[in-house]
Amino acid sequence: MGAATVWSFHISPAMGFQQPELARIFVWHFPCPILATVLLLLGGWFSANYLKTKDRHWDERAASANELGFIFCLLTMATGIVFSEVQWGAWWQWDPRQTSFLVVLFIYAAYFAVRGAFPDPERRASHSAAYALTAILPALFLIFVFPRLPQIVSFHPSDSILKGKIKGEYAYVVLTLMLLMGILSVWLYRLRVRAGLMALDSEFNNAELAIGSSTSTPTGVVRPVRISPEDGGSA
Amino acid sequence: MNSGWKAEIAAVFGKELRSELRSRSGLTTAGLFGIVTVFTIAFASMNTKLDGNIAAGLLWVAVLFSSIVSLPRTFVTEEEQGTGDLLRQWARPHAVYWGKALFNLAQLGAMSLILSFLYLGFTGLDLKIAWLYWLTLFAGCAALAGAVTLTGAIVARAANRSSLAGAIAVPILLPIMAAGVAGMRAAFGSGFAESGAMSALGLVGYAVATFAIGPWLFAAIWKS
Amino acid sequence: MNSGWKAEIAAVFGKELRSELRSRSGLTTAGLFGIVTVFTIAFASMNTKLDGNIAAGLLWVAVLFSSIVSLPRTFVTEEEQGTGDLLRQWARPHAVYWGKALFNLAQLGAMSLILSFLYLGFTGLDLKIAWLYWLTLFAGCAALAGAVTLTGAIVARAANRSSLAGAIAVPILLPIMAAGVAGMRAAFGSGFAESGAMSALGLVGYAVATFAIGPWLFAAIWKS
Amino acid sequence: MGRATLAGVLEVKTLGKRFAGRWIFRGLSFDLVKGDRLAVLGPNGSGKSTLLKVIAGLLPQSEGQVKLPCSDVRKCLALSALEQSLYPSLTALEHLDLAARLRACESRAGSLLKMVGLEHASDLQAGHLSTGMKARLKMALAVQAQPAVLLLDEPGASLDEEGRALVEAIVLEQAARGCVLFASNDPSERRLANLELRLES
Amino acid sequence: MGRATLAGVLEVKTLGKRFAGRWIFRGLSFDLVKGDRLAVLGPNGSGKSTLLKVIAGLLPQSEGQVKLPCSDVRKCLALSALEQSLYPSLTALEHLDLAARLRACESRAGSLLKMVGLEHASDLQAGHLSTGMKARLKMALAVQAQPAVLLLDEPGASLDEEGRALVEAIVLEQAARGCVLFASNDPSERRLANLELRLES
Ligand code: HEM
Ligand SMILES: Nc1ncnc2c1ncn2[C@@H]1O[C@H](COP(=O)(O)OP(=O)(O)OP(=O)(O)O)[C@@H](O)[C@H]1O
Ligand SMILES: Nc1ncnc2c1ncn2[C@@H]1O[C@H](COP(=O)(O)OP(=O)(O)OP(=O)(O)O)[C@@H](O)[C@H]1O
Ligand SMILES: [Mg+2]
Ligand SMILES: [Mg+2]
Repeated sequence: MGAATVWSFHISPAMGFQQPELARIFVWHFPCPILATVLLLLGGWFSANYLKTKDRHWDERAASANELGFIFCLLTMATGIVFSEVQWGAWWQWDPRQTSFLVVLFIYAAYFAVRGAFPDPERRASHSAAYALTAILPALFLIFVFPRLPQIVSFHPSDSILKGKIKGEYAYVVLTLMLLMGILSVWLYRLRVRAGLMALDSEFNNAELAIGSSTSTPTGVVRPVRISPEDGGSA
Repeated sequence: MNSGWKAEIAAVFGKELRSELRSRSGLTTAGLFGIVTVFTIAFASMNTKLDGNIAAGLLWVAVLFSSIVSLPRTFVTEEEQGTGDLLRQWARPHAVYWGKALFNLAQLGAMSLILSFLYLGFTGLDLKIAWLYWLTLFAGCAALAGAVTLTGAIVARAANRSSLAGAIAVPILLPIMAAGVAGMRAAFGSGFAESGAMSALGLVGYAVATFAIGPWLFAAIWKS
Repeated sequence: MNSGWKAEIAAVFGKELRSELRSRSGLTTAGLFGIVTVFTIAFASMNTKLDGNIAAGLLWVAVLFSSIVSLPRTFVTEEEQGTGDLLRQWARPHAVYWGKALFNLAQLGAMSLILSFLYLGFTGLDLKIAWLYWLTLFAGCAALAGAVTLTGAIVARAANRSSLAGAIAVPILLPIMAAGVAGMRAAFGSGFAESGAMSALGLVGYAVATFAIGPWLFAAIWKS
Repeated sequence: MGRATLAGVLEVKTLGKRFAGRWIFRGLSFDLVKGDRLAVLGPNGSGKSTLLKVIAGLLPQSEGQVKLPCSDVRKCLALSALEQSLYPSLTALEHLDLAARLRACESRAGSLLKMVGLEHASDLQAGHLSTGMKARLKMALAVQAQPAVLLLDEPGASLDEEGRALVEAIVLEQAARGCVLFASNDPSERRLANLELRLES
Repeated sequence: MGRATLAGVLEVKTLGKRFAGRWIFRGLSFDLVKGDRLAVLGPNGSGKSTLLKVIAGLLPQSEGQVKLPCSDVRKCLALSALEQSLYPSLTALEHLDLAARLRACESRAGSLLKMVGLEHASDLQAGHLSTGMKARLKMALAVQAQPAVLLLDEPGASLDEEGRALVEAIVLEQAARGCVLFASNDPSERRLANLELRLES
């Protein structure tokens, strides 16, 4: 990571930007939204799995993925804001890109609001899963489609990838950094999931302890009482 | 089978309609909000000429908000009355979702019609492309109804329903509104017609998607 | 005696607060709601410059929205949960009205503070007359809270006549909006300052009146 | 009594329900055959209603399974509970029609209302019915679909003499059709049962 | 028995209630003194709950008057009804505190919860209480203010043996303080009364 950072400061200034030497932030700015998107999609996938198999491990995974995705959204926003100060000379002006991405932040903030609203774990899981799946379509629309709509006038570049404007050493830096951040996020994700699952299982164990060792003794048994005539008839 | 579904959906729809007509709290609140909103906007823009852009935005704010005000009640009421378990016993989730979503659509459609007439009347805007206006409006309402029914179901059992409803519904619905605004702008003659048509189509697509996927998601939360 | 009233009002207020914040995310959700609301407004007026008039109108629509959203929770919920009779047995109507109205006011006040800061920040409008802005805003919130609480009671109790409730509520709410918009316009520098100040004072008067008369009207509805 | 020879109507296997880490009941296993009338007994808060709700599929169980004779719950199971509320603005008749349409069974509204003694109240909104009248309506709704498994939560409570006689009639009629479980706090209702399940709190 | 010599606690004069043009009851006049325990009987739908609600001032009467010993209803009258629901998201403790603050009486929450046997459930939200536990909480709320007039609508319903014993205790305790009216469908509760009022439907 550090090495890549150093490298990113030695590379040739990015072409096509007003203040090339400052535009290096781009190598940080670009991977974030991509990773965020991937994580959010993963979150959706895990949520779907939860709804299929009511297994709360999937819920933990979904929560973790969405949390991490949310963090990367924040990073995107942060770098983006810095970037726009550098390039457009203002921290914030209502550029559709900024606006739409802000909504994405809201959408995923709301995901955690939903989780917080349900104390009962099963209910929390199913409700937040349903919400996450509802959210994906709008989120993707806001991240990728909306800023590119013809009637939207945005200063935000949208074709530097498609038209391959990023090339040479610069591209390598972007790619390696993306790779590194990818690895980092995988690592964080696995940590988070392990922690979550541990908490989950320990909760189950406590539940076992709650009724002492009697894991199998039934709390009640059906026993017949005196048989009345009409029952004899039916039997 | 198919006719079976129809009958069940119709039954849910009818039930909603009947109870709403007997205690009109939902409609009242929404209508109340809509009217006062339109009036406010009209008053605010009294001696200033509205251009298409703002006008479209204002109209959609009104539609979006009044949908959020009234629609979540469909499920919140069930839970607060304690009648949710009746429906859970009697009906299949898909029928519940469709019935309620369609009712919401009807309610929202009616309301946005009233809003439109008041609005166009007050502000004296002229529609350049009428069909685009109505297409956008109704596609938008359908998308809203589908999505809000779902959000209503999600918040129904939360302790802080009212604010949660706003918090999760608005961002989910903003894309709808964005597309709606784009369409309306075109209809009001500012912005490109074809892009407006595009976003109207987008709305139709979104509506279809919600009504197709909605029931499945709904089923998952309804029975838990 | 006086302290008695205070305690009772505080009790009702606390009860509302507790049931709203019962869930872990209560406050944050409320905040999110406010943010999202104002954002919608800003979004609607996407990359078009707002003038003071429209801005005032939009802001008030937002405030109205957040007040109406909490409207059902005040009394409709009581009746639908079937807890109304508890309050009727335990509390004196005035305490109920004041408790609920103050809670709505607190919620609305907090909300409109968030709204204002974001809104002014986002739209980059500059306040010509700051004090007028804040005076209008809070007087307006107070008036709205008082009026909405009353409306909520009517909507909830007058079950089948609740369209009538709407008919009553509209004229109650319209003056507030009108005065509010006028005040804000002036604060934003369009329109005459003194007329703005006038309407701000009007709002203050209206608010006082609502909180003074409200309990009596309320008592009449509540006990029947 | 040759129970084994009869086809099982309801099978419950190691059923358990946990609320907030606390087991309400656990490891319940029984299976009922045609004609069985199981009384679920136990002090307040012992989990009777919870058990019935779990069997009815209104609450997810924490472990174990419930096996019903048919796949479609709407058709082969019905629950009538004291706590259950009705749609305040719908009339008794409308309730029966709605349920019938949703469950796709024929609504014998007239005869049912007559049976539970509400023929005069058929057009009263449920919000205007008395406690006992609501209880009767709920019973009518429960037996409407002629389910194989009938669940009654405190059927006798809030009913007068005539009403309790009605409960007895319904329980016996149901026993001829399938099986019935009823939760009860009223010792006098134990006589309706041929099986008992006592839950401890 | 020298009733006349005793101070009247509750006076009801030619009380009548009409719903939609139909008289539920009419011309009821009675007058209760300290120690009286009036059982309101009658079939389902005969107007027992309505009568209690009218006396409690929750429903306006169509004619006649109800005279209470003191002016402030909150202090000298309390109703606990089977149909009454509680705030689902408030705990038992919070209910008692809220009621105490509103009625300006001291909240003996601890002892009351102990008396009705909910000491362990004091922090459970009411929405998570069982029917019988709710009934117990409602009784605790009713006696909290030590009212002169106590109204109980079907107190025994949904309560177990222990609960019914509790009801008896409360009725007798109340008789020492003032008078109590209870509506009941359970014949075994008649023994708690020294007076009976039978409503016909
Ligand atoms: C708060 C402000 C900003 C936000 C929220 C933001 C967000 C995003 C997002 C979500 C993407 C990936 C999705 C896509 O490609 O459409 C992206 C890509 C990109 N951003 Fe930004 N950005 C911001 C500001 C800027 C600024 C000021 C610049 C430079 C002028 C910039 C340059 C780029 C470039 C070159 C890409 C590569 C993607 C492509 O060109 O296709 N961004 N940004
Ligand atoms: N949603 C919930 N969350 C937590 N605990 C719950 C919930 N619902 C019920 N309980 C607890 O489960 C226990 C059993 O409740 P249930 O209603 O089944 O009792 P019951 O046997 O029906 O009692 P009763 O005879 O009073 O009806 C109670 O102690 C209650 O506190
Ligand atoms: N709001 C209302 N509008 C019209 N009729 C009503 C209303 N409330 C009650 N009734 C009627 O009044 C009658 C008495 O109701 P009430 O609840 O007092 O009966 P009850 O004696 O308590 O019966 P139960 O033993 O079942 O509790 C019923 O026939 C009911 O239909
Ligand atoms: Mg129970
Ligand atoms: Mg009654």
